[in-house]
Amino acid sequence: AREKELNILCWEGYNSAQVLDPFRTEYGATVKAESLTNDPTMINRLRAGEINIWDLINVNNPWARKVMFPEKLIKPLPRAEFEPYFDKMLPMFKPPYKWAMDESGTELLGMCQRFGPYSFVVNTDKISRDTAEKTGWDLFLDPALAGKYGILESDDWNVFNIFVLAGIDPFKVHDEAELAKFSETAKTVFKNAKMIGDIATMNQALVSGEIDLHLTGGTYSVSPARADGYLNLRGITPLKGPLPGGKGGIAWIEITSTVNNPNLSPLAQTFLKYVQEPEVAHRVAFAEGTYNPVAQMGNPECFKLFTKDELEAIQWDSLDEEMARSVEYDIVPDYDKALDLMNAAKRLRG
Amino acid sequence: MSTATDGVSAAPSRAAPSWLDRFHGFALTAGARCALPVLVLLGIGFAAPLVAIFAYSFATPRSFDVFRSFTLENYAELFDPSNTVWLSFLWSIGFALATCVILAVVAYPIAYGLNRVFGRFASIVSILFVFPLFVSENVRLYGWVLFFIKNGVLDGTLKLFGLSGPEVLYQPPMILAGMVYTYLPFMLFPITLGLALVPRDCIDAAIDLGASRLQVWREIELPLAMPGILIGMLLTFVLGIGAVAEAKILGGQSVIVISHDIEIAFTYSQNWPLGSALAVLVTLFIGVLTLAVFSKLDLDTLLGRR
Amino acid sequence: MPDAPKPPLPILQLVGVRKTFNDFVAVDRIDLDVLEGEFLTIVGPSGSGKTTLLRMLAGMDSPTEGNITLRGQRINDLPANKRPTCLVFQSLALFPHKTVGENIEFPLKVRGVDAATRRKRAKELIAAVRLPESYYSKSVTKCSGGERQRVAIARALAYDPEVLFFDEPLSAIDYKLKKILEKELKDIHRETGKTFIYITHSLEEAMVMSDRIGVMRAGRLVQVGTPEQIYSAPVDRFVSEFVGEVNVIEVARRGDGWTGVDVPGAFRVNPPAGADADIASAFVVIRPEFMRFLTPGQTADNAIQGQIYNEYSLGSRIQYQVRVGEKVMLVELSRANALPPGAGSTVTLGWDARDAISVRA
Amino acid sequence: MPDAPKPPLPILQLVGVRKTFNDFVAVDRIDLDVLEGEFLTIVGPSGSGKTTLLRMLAGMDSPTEGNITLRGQRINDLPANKRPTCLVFQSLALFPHKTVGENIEFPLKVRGVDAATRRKRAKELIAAVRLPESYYSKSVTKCSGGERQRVAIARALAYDPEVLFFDEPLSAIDYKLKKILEKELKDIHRETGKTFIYITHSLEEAMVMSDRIGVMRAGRLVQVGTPEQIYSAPVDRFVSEFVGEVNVIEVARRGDGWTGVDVPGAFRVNPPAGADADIASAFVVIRPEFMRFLTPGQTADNAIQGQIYNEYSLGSRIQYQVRVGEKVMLVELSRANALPPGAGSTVTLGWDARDAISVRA
Amino acid sequence: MQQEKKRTRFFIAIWTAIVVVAIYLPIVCGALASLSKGRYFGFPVRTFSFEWWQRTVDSIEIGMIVRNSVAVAAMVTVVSVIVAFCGALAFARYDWKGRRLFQKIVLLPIFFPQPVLGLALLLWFSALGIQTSWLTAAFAHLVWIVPVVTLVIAIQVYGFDPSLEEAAFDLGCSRVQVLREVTLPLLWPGIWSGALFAFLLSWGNFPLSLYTAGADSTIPKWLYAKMVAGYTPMVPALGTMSTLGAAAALLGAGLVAMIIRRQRAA
Ligand SMILES: Nc1ncnc2c1ncn2[C@@H]1O[C@H](COP(=O)(O)OP(=O)(O)OP(=O)(O)O)[C@@H](O)[C@H]1O
Ligand SMILES: Nc1ncnc2c1ncn2[C@@H]1O[C@H](COP(=O)(O)OP(=O)(O)OP(=O)(O)O)[C@@H](O)[C@H]1O
Ligand SMILES: NCCCCNCCCN
Ligand SMILES: [Mg+2]
Ligand SMILES: [Mg+2]
Repeated sequence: AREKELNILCWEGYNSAQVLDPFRTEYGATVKAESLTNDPTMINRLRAGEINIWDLINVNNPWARKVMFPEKLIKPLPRAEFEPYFDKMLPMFKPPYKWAMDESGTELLGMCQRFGPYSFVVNTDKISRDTAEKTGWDLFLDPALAGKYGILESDDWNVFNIFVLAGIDPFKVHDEAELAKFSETAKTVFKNAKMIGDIATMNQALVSGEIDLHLTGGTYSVSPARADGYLNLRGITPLKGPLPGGKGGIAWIEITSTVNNPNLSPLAQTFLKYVQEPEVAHRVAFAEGTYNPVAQMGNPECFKLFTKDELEAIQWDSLDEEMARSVEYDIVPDYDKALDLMNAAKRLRG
Repeated sequence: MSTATDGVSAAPSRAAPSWLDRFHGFALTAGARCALPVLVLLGIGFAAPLVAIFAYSFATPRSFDVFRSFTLENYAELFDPSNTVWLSFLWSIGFALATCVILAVVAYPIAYGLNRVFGRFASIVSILFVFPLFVSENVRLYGWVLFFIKNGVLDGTLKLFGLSGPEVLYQPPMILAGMVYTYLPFMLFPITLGLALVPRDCIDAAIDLGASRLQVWREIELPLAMPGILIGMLLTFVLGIGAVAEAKILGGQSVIVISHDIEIAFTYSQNWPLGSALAVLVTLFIGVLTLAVFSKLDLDTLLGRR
Repeated sequence: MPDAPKPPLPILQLVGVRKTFNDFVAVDRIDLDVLEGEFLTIVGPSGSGKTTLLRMLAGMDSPTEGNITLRGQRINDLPANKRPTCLVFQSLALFPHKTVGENIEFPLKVRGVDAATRRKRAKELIAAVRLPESYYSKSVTKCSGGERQRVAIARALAYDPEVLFFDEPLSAIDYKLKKILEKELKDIHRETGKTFIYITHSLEEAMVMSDRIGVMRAGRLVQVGTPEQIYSAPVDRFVSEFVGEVNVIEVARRGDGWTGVDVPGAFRVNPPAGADADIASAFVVIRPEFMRFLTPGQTADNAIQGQIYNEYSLGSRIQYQVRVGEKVMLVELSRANALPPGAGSTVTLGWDARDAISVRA
Repeated sequence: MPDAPKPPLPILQLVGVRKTFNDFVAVDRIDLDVLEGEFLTIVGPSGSGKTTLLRMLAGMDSPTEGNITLRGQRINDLPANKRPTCLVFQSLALFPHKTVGENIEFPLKVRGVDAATRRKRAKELIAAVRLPESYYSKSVTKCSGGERQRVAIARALAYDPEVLFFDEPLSAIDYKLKKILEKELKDIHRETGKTFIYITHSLEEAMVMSDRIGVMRAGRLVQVGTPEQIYSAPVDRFVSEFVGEVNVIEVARRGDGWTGVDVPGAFRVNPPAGADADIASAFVVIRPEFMRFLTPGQTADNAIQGQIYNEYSLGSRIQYQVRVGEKVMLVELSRANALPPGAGSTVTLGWDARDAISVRA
Repeated sequence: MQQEKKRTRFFIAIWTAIVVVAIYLPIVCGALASLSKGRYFGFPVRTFSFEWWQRTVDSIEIGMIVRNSVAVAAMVTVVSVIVAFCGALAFARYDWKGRRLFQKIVLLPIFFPQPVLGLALLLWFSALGIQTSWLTAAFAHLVWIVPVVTLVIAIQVYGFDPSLEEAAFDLGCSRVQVLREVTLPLLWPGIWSGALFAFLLSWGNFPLSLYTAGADSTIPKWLYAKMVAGYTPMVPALGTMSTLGAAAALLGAGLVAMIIRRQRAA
C-alpha cells in the first residue's frame, strides 16, 4: 500500500521543493523528507524503530558500510541496475566505489551524489586565501583572531576539526595524552569563539562582518553566500595538517541507501534513479540551503547545465586540488569520549 | 393517613434502583465522569511517557534496552565529579531565576494597567500580548537576530547616522533578554489575574486609613495579588528551565543550557539513557517545585472570582 | 355530616425526612403535612436547612432517610423533571440568553408544545404577572429586579406545577419593591389556587403572606402553625425571639411564685402551656408593645425599675431601650403615648401576666 | 447670653457639589452642612448617588463642581489618606490576609506607631466593639458577618478620624443581627462623640439611628431633617412614599374644597405647607395607621367606601388591603382593634384631615 | 493626588506601549527579510521583491506542510474542545471528591518544559512501537493544549450559575435538553475561545512537533529545519504568512464574536 509514498531521511537539500516537487508531480507521490544535520542522529532514529518509516537514508560516507549495513538498517541495491550510473560519474567514483560497497565488496549499498571538502571558511577580504591555506588550522589558535571566528554547530564534525587543530589524526584510537590535548584545544577554541550557530547564522555573520572566519565549514556551507555575490567568502582547505599523509583537509561524500524497511516503498529505487538524471542532479547540486558539487558532473550532459556563476559558487576552480589535499571522512573510534570532552569544554564557554 | 405512610416502608429505604437512581448516581459522580477523558489523556500522554523516560534512564548507556536492562550507570555518570553537566544546570536555573524576576518587574505595571488603567481597551491590549504565543518562537527569536545583527535593522539604521549598533548578540545577556521576551505572556496573565483578585475596596480602604501609595502596595496589593504572581513566577521559572531556543538562536551557544545537553544526548551522543536520566532529574526538580507551589494555592479563588 | 367542609388533603407528606452531607446533618427528621392549596412558609436562620429541605421536595436531592410522598405516592427518588413541582430560585435562574417570552415558554417548549400555543400562553402569563405585553421579546438581562422576579414566576406557572417552591425570592430586592411583590405573590397564590411553599428568613414576609409558618432551627422544624400561633404561642425562646424583638427574662420557681434569675424581683407568671405543674424555671417573653411605663399610681401585674438610655423613632411607634441591671429591655409605644423627652431618667416598667408568654427553659 | 448652648458648628460643608461621569450626572449640586458630632443618615433608592457623594467626602473622588470644606478648609482635592475621615465600606474591605488585630492596627502601623502601643490600642478597640480578646490573632476570613462588621468599625476607630462614613454596612446582614448592630453603632456614636455619616436604603435603619436624615433622589438631596420631620412633614410624594407604606390620593381644588382625582369624593384637605393659596392640585398622604374603619355612627373628616380584599398580620398590628375603585388602600390597626373576621365585606374608611399630609403635586 | 495618578497612568501607558513595540519588532524584522531580494539580510533593504513569497506559495512541499499543520490544528481543536469541555466541568462546575487533586493534575503539563515532554512522548511511542506521524504530533499537542483549553473554559464555567441547569431540569428538561438549551449556549464564549486557543497554539507549536511528527512536517518544524540548514528568505516568508494567518484567524473570530454580540443586542 506504499506505492505512492516515499519517506526520505536526509541532509538538507533532498528535502527541498526543487528536487521533490517534480518527482511528486511526475509520480503522483506523497513524498516526505526530513532533513537533519548530523549522521549519528539519523542512524539512531533507525535504531530506535523508525526503520518502519523511512525508505531512503542519506548520510556521509562511512556509515552505510561500517554501521548501517552490519546492523541491518539498510538493504543493498541491485548492483546490475545501479552500477552503470557510477560509470558516468566523476573519475573518483569509478565502480566499485569503496564507500558505496559493503566491507566484503560484494553488495552495493547506496548511490553517490554530493561531495566536497570541508575545513573552514574565511572572509578573504580580512584574511587572504593564501594566508589561510598556509596558516591552516592554526588560525583558530591565533590570539589575534580570538572573538573573530564562529563555529558551525555540527558537533560530530567539530570533533574531527578539533582533533586536527590539536595536531592529532581524528580517525584512530587515541591515548590519554591525546585526549587531554584534545580537551585543552577544545576549551581554547570554544572559549575564543564569538558564537556557535547554524549555516545561515555563519553566513549572515560573515556577510555582516560579525566574524571573519568560521570553523567546520567549507564549500557546502559558504556556497549560498558566494552564489549571492559574496565571492570574498571562501571555503579553505589547508595545505598541510596532521592527517595521514600530512594532509590538511577532510572531505565528505554522501551515500543514499534504501532502508531495511519491511514495507519498503517501490519508489525508493525510482527516486535513486531519478536523482541521477542530469537535470535533477543539477537541481540537487543547487537545492535550497547549500550548494555542492555532485558526482554526476562527470557526465557532460549534466556538467553543461552549470553556469559560470554556479561553478564559481561551488569553488569548482579549486575543487580538484582541495579534494587532493583532503582525506575522506571516517568514523572516530572513540567519538563518544571525545564528544563528552568537547561538550564539557563547550559548557565552560559561559 | 399516617399508617398508610408507615405501610409504604420503614425508615431508610432504598427502593428498586431505577432510572432516577442512576440519575442521582450520575449526579454524585458527574465531576469524576467529566474528569475521566482528561485523566485518560494525561495518563497515556503525560504520565506514561514520564514512566518511559524514567525507565530509559535505567537502561544500559547508549542502548535501547528499555525495560530490559537495569543500571544506575547513567546517574553515576551524571553525578561523577568530573562531569560538568552541573554547569548547564546552574546556567538554566540562573537564567530561569533572572527571567522570572525581571519578568515580574516588566509585567507588573502592564498587568496593573490591564486591571486599572486601560478600561475598555484592556481586552484589546491583552490580545496584543497573547498573539505572539501563536507564532512559533523560532521565528520570533530569529527576528531579533535580524534586528541586532551587524547591518541588521538597528545597526543599519544607526549607520545612517554615522553610529553603529551595540554588540549584544551571542552573549549570555541576550539569551536572558530572549527568554524575557518569549515568556512575557506567561508572567503577564497570571499577574493580571492576581491583581484582579485585589478588591478595589481594600485599596481604597487602605488609602483612606492613611496609607501612602507605597504602603498600600506593600501591605495590600502585593500580598493579595501574590497567588497570581506566584503562578506567574513558577510558570516562567519552569519554562525557563526548559528553554533552549534562546541560547541557540540568540546566544550563539555562548552558554549550554540543560535542555541543550539533553538534546545532545539524544542526538549527537546517541545516548538516550543518559539523556533520559538528565530529563528525569529536570522533571524531578520541576515537579517538586510545582507541587510545592500548588499546595499553597487555591485555584478556585484564583480563577473563579474575577 | 356530608356538608361539613372537608379538611384539605395533604398534598405533600414528609415522614422522618433527614439529609446528611457526610457527617453533617442538614435536615433532621422532619415530619410535615403540606395541605392542598395552602401557602406555607418556612422561616429559619441562615444554615438551618431550609434550602436543603426544599431541594429534596423539588427533587434535586434525595433524602438520606425518611419518605416524601405526593398524594400518597412515594417520590423520594423521582427526579425534578418528573415531578409536578417547580422551584423559583433565590437567584431566579432566568436563562440570560433567552428573551422574556422564551424563558416563559421554556417548559412548554421542552414538552413539545407548538409555537403558537406557547406564544399565546406566554402572553397570558405576562399579563398575569402584570408585565407589559411588549416584554415578550425583551431580553431578560435588560429587566429590572422586580421584573425579573415576575418573569421567574410566570415561567414557573407556565410549567403548570401543582406545587410551587420559592427559595427566598425577595431577599435581594429593596424594601419598597419587596412590599409590592409580596402582595402580588399572595394574589397569584389566591388566583391560581396552587400550593405554595415559600422560604425566607424574614419574619415580616412570612407573616404577610402565609397561611401557615414553619420555623426551622438547625435542621429541625421546631414549630408549625398559623402566623397567629407562631406569634402568640411560640413553643420556645428561639421561636419567640425569631418572631421579632422581644424581652426575655428567665424566672425560677420559689414556692408558689417566681423570681427573676437575670433581673431582680418576684413576678407573676403563667406557667408554660402544657408544662408539668412542678416546672422549676421558665423564660418569660414580653413583646415590647406590651410593656408600658408606669406613672406613680398606675399598676401592673409586674413592675421593674430601669433607666431609659436610648429612644428611637420607628415611624408610627417609638421604641425605648431601658437598662435594667445588666439587661436592656425594650418598650414600644405608639407615637400618641410617647413619653415627654427626657431620656436617662429612671422609670418603672410594667406588664401584665396575660400579655407575657412563658416558654420552657 | 454667654451661657446659651452654642449651636454645633458645621464640621463639613458642601456647597453646590456636583459629580458627573462623562455626561451622566451622579450627584447634582448638593448643599449640606454636617454638624459636629451628629449622626446624619443619607437614604435614597439604588443609584441615587449616595455612594458617589460619600466617596467625594472621603476623598476617593473629586467633585466636578462645587466645594467641600472641612472646618472651613477647602478639601476638594485633599486625598483620602490626608483627611481626618474614614469610610466603612459596604463590603467592609477588611484585609483578608491579615488577622483581626493586624487589620485594626493597620492605620497605626502606616503611621509608624510602635508595635506595643498598637497592640494595646487594638486590644482596647476589640473590647470596645465587644469582641472577645482572643480574636486579636484570629484571621478575619474566619469571622462571621457580624464579627467582621465590628472589626471594620474598630479599624476605622483606630484611625481616630473626626468623621466616620458608613456605606450601607448592614445591608448584607440578617434581620436579627442587623437590629443588634444598629443599636451598637448608635452606642459607639454616643460613646465616641464623633461625627457619623451613614448611608442606607432602609428607612427603618435611618429612623433608628439618626439625628438627621437626608433623602436623595436622582443625585439631588430632596430633603434633610430630623427623622420626625421626614416622617411627619415629607416635602413631596417621593419622600413620603420612601418613608414607608402610605396611601396617596391625588386631589384637585374645586372652589373652596377638594375633589379626589383617582378616587371619587370630596375631601377636607389641609393645603401643603408654604404653598400658594391658589394651588390647583395636591397629593394627600395618609399613613395606614391613621386610617380607620368607620362603624355606622362613627365619623371622620373624610370617608370613603371600599372592599376589604386582603388581611395580613404584622405581628402586633394587622394590615388590611382595601380596594377603592382601581386603587388599593392600606389600613393598619393594632391587634386589639382588629375587625372581626370577614374580609371581603364592604367597609367605610375614614381619616382626619390633621392626620394627613399634603404635598405639592 | 490627581497629578500623581495621571503620572502613574502615563508611565504605565508608555511602558506598555514600549513592550508592545518590542514584542512586534522581531516579527516585523522577519517580514522585512522575507521581502528583500537578497538571501542575506541587510538594512536598509537594498531591493524589495516578492520572489520569496511567490516561491513559497508555489511550492508543493509547503502546500503539504501547511496541510499537515491545518490537519493537526483542526484535529487538536476538535478533540481538545470536547475533552476540555468535560474537564472544565470537572474543574469548576461539579463539587466532587477528587476535584482539588484533579485541578492540580490538569495544570501539571502546562508547567512542564515542552522539549522534555516531546522527548518523553517520543520514547513512549518508540517503546510502544507506534510510528510517529502527524497523528502522533496531534496527540502530543493534545497533552498540553487540553490543559490550557480546560483552563480557558473553566474560567467561563466559574461564572456559570449551576442553578440555571437545575432550573431547566426542574422545568421538565431531560439531561440532553439541559445540555442543548442551557449549558452549551451559555458556555459558548468559553468554548469558542478555547477552540481558538487550541487551534492557534497547535498552529504555532514547535517543540512537540519536532519530536513527535516523524516524517510529517508542520510549519514550525519546517521553519526550524530550514533555519538550521537550508535557510532562504522563504523561511521568514512562510513565518510571516503563518503569523498573518494566525492574526487573520484571531481577527475573524473577533469579528464573528462582535457580529453575534451586535445581533444579540439588537
Ligand atoms: N452540598 C452540601 N454539602 C455539604 N454541606 C451542605 C451542602 N448543602 C448545604 N450544606 C450545609 O447544610 C446546612 C443547611 O444549608 P441550607 O442551604 O439548607 O441552609 P438555609 O437554611 O437555606 O440557609 P440560608 O438562609 O443561608 O440559605 C448548612 O450548614 C450548609 O453548610
Ligand atoms: N465610576 C462611575 N462611572 C460611571 N457611572 C458611575 C460611576 N460610579 C457611579 N456611577 C453611576 O452613578 C449613579 C449613582 O451611583 P451610586 O453608586 O452613587 O448610587 P448609590 O446611591 O450608592 O446606589 P446603591 O444604593 O445601589 O449603592 C449610578 O447610576 C451609577 O451607575
Ligand atoms: N559540518 C559537516 C559537513 C557535512 C556536510 N554534509 C552535508 C552535505 C550538505 N549538502
Ligand atoms: Mg438557603
Ligand atoms: Mg452605593
